[in-house]
Amino acid sequence: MAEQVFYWQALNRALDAEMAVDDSVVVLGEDVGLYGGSYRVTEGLHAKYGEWRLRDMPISEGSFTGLGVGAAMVGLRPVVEIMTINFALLALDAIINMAAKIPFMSGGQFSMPLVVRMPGGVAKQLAAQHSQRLEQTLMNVPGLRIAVPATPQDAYWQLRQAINSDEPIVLLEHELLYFSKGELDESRQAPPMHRAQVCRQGGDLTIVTYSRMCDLALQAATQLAETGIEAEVIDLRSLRPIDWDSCVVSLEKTHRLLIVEEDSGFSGAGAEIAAGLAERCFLIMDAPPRRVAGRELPIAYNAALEAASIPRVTDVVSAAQQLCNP
Amino acid sequence: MAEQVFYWQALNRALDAEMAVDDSVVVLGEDVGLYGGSYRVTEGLHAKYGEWRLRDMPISEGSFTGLGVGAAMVGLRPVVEIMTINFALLALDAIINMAAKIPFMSGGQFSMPLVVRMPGGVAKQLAAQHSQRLEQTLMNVPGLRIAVPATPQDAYWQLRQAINSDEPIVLLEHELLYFSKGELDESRQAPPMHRAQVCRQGGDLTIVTYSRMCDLALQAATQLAETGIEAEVIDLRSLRPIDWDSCVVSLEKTHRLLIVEEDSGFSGAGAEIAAGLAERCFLIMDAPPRRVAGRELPIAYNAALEAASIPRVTDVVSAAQQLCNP
Amino acid sequence: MESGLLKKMLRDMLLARAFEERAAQEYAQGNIAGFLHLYPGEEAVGVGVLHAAEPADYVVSTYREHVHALVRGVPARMVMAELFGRKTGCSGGLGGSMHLFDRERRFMGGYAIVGETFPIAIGIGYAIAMRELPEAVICFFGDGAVNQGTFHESLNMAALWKLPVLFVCENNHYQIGTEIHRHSAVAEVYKRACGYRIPARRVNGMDVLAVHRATEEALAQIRAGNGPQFIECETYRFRGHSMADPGSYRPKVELQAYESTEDPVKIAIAETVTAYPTAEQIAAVGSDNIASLTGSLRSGGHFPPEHLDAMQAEIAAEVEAAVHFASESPEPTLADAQAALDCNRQGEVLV
Amino acid sequence: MESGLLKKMLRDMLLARAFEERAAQEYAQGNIAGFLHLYPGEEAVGVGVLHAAEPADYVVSTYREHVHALVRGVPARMVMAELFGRKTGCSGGLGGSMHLFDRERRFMGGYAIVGETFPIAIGIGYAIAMRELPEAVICFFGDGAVNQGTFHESLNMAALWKLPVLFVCENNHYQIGTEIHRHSAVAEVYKRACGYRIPARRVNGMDVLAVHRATEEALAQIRAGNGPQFIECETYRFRGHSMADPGSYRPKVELQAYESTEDPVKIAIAETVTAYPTAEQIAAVGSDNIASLTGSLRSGGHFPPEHLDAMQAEIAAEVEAAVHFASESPEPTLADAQAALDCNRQGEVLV
Ligand SMILES: Cc1ncc(C[n+]2csc(CCOP(=O)(O)OP(=O)(O)O)c2C)c(N)n1
Ligand SMILES: Cc1ncc(C[n+]2csc(CCOP(=O)(O)OP(=O)(O)O)c2C)c(N)n1
Ligand SMILES: [Mg+2]
Ligand SMILES: [Mg+2]
Repeated sequence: MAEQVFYWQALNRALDAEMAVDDSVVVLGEDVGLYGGSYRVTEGLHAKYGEWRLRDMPISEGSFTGLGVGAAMVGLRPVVEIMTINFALLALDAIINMAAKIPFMSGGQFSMPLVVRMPGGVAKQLAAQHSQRLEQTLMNVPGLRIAVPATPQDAYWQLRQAINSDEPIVLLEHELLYFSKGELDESRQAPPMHRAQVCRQGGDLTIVTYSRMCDLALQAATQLAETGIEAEVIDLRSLRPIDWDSCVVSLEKTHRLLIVEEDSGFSGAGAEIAAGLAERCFLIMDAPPRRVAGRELPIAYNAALEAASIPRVTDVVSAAQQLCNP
Repeated sequence: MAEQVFYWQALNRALDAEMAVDDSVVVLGEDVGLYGGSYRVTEGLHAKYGEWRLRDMPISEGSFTGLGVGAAMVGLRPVVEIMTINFALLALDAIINMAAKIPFMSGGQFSMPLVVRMPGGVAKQLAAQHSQRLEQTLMNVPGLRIAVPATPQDAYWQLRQAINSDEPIVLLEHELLYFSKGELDESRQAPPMHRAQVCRQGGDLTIVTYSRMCDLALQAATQLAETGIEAEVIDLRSLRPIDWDSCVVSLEKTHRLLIVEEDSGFSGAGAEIAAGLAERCFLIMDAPPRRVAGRELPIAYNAALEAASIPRVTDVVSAAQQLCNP
Repeated sequence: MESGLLKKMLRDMLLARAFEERAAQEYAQGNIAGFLHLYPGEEAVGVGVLHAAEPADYVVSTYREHVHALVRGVPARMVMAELFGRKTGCSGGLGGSMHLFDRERRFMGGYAIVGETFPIAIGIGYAIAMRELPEAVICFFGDGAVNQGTFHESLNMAALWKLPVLFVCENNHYQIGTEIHRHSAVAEVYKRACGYRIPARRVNGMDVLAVHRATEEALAQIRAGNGPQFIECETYRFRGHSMADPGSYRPKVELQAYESTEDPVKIAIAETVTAYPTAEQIAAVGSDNIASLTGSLRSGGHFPPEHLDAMQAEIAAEVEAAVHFASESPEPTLADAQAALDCNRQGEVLV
Repeated sequence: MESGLLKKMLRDMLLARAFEERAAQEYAQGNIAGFLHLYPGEEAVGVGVLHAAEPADYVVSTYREHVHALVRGVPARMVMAELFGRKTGCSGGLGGSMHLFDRERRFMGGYAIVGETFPIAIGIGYAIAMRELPEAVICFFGDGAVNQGTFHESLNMAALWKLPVLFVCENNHYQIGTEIHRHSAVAEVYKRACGYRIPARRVNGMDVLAVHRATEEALAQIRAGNGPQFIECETYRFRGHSMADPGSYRPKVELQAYESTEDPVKIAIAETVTAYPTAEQIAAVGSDNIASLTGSLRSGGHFPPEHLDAMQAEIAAEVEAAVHFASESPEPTLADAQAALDCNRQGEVLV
């Protein structure tokens, strides 16, 4: 049943599957209709479902995300695509002050079956304004859930789960993953949406990571194995909630924690991961938790500087070595 | 020289002092002019400096903050007041994508002498949309500096320092502090803007905190002293950069870390404080770092729920006791 | 105008005034806290608009929304209980004054970040239009809200896709302390709609009949499939912006002028209670307009002044009962708060 | 129109076209990366507007700004070096194609989040107005940007305080793949200005003379203290939205029609080069209009076709030299990047 597909195709199929069975699912975003989506995620769907179900939006992120909120209050299941996360700063009021708070502040009267998809991360020389990362901003919002699929299979599962959930959920997709390939088995039963996944087993240290950095961590683990260090790699798959238990189980085995994140380290997602695990596992840890993260710099256009601003495989390898042989 | 003044008065004097000596200092915000500011911070200044220096803004947070950015690029020194931080979600593009990035992405051609003041925090039953906290969002932005004055003296010093700096700086002021009184000595020499301050000495544990929670921590420390526990209380005064050294010096003495923050704990400012100190002090810590923070709930209007959603003195006391006598 | 409707509107205006004045007292006594924005002076707008709407229409409002909720039919005791932060309030005591919600009555919430009502309203309108239902959305906002980016973005989309939204500006001329000429380049708010080709008009927001008529006409256009409409109601708030605001920035004469000559409640009473035009009134308007002047007055012929007294007594009792109900009601618990946040969890297993 | 100016504008249009086409080639060869938005088809706008501006005026632009920078006088080699990400680029290689800056020439940046140019421009305008200087700000933006909230907020403030800002809409009818009738309720962009009482007009953005004239008039109004002005230039981009976009959503005939009949560079050449109207041309326009038709043609009498060839050769060499300069230039180091971020630290002690 499994076939090799691109990440964007997996998202496309998930949308198609949900739109086919439920006509309250609508997709809202810039160029999602006629054009088929900047990253091809909505390709072919406009022809199939028409303009009310796939609506091309003006450049009005604040209001069209809010439009999704209003529509969700009366039973539509909108999937809002913010063309890239860089424009999400304009939509945060709709996400944080509306979507995440309305169920609560209405005393539980309104559910919020809203999905907001955002391509993000550092891609290829898109420079400072187009390399925004917002994990920690969204993580700090009670009432929101955040998925960070790293593979086509997860992209497929998690988008379908998000559409089916009545809670507001943000999907952070990585721009460099859209054209990566992986297995997709549409018939396989999905694990719970926010459960972490051990991608590689190992007994010497635990690397906790997510999204595109998983691949980096796995590469680093391969190199580390050659030097005799066996890394266990955990793909969190979700940033709110975080599946602490899976991490704790691993740390009980390895006693060493390395976090890899693309975002600037200071107050990034890794801060919560490190703090949360330091609280839970302090007594079983043999070394301080360690983060390999982006530099405290805006992302430069220049390719070499861009590459030097986010973790590279060698950074992960050498951090792991220092952690294991201090 | 020291007198007792309200926090808002200290800010008012700081503005007045800077506006008097430099006519490129302008204040922009809703009702900052004729009305004198929602929290009286600009009282009397409109009459003294006129409407170009104190401009009442329409409800257009995104653009008037951006206006401040543009004005700063040509040599004005704008102090933008976002009436409350709750509206800052509408201004984040201006702060993060413009103010913090322009100096960098112009290759260092433009300085950014911009100050953005935001009253925030949980005040008195203002409900979910008016109890926003954004520390961690701003902390994650390279190129920004963040001050969190807890006293009139610091409010005075740090606002003056911020106005004099050519970097973009956010001042997070707490709504419940405006009408608290404290000493102000205008002639005293200010410490560096981002240096932490030990507010109380103690050898048993270190409480790291900031803004209004300082007062809470000091109250807890007094109660703890009665039970034989001596807490050292550190007011960070700044969230970006964080004065790690002052914290490390304290932890070398106490070996125990308790962080008190008003924000929801998950991925709040405390996450970075805990992670940063766990990395730096792991080997000298006798217990896991611990956070006392807000609940993972939007803030309810109901007074009892509101109070239960953020740290209370008793929460700090009992967390400290557990930390010291596990 | 049929007289039954006129009486209902008068009753709602009286209730509105009495409820808000009582809320102010309860605030002063510490039973209500937070920001409390009251409506006295603006009653003709909410009452006129909402009496022209159907129960199937949706209402989206701001932090100054108690009266919108009351007129929509949310019982006064549930609104008061919400202001008291009690579990029996229409938002379970979690929302408070600025966040009244009533799903059943399609009262889609009070929003406290200025400008949020626009996208919420067009989102509901989008769902209605997509499903081709005969419903409409009424979107309230102030003159200050018109300068928020969402106003522009949302009106464009509403017009582009012909969404069934009635935009109602409650122009009380102030954005807290900033008078409209100091916050808007164009002080005639309805003219802002020209940038989107949305039909717009300005009405006297102190006159409940005028507001009602304009709303009826606009809703008819919307239901005919002609897309959004815009009504600017010129009105005035008699109190400060909120209970925290003395309102001292406004010239005293301005306030007095409105209170003495334009109080919408006084105007509504005059329109309803049995009365024949005086000789001077007839002389003043000239023969052509007599019919229109006396029409609504005469239609109230079955409503003598003593009935008005009875109505006011009934309202006073209702407000009293609402306060009693609120103060006797239990407070929400932490479990209630958690349940509200998780209202849409539906047993989903997350991890 | 004096002929020297006409020649300068023609030269800039030719440079613009040659520079952009070369950038496309360098992109294809991997010397330029990221998003690259090119300007062919729209040259008459940037050239016409900026030649009417004074050196003391400020320019604020978008991600499609190479030509604005070039016309403003930023040397082609510094722009090309920036596209190559080199230290010698006008933003030190840190900004790239979408973020050209040149403080000295008052080129205040290219911004890549649609709608950011508006607040930046009014901020500069605020400073100018406060200081009562005779300067103006030119704010470029596309037709898609007009639906962003900042457009509305900023135009209101510009009008309210009479800020010296010239808003120039480069209406190429597309927001990436979305045609203007599908993104804007009002497709005549200049009409949007009516909501703010800002004088606005539409000009043919393929005609550099028309653009230049309109800009001169608008800037004169601004310098007379009459507040902001708005010009919509109708134009067309010949290429896709960026190098990543094939532009296949546009009807082929539309593209061909513009390229064959309206190419602004061809139009400008025709206007400049020595030529006398043919008999057919005279017959076609009728006697009344002959003067206007031939006026600008004759004014170019000192510019025979062989001079055009020389000019083009010169430009080709300039672009070639720019590419050479760029590829020979060093890359910025991490220390350079840190220094740029800290450019405003001034030795301040933080902790
Ligand atoms: C985005 C935002 N900015 C500022 C505020 C603070 N604020 C609350 S009400 C108000 C004035 C609103 O004026 P208007 O829209 O005219 O409504 P009115 O209160 O007069 O009914 C302001 C500035 C807010 N709530 N939201
Ligand atoms: C806020 C924001 N939303 C979306 C984008 C993605 N985007 C880049 S250019 C563009 C189209 C802009 O169209 P227009 O303003 O007409 O300018 P043009 O590219 O046609 O010159 C879009 C949607 C962006 N950069 N910023
Ligand atoms: Mg108002
Ligand atoms: Mg365009």
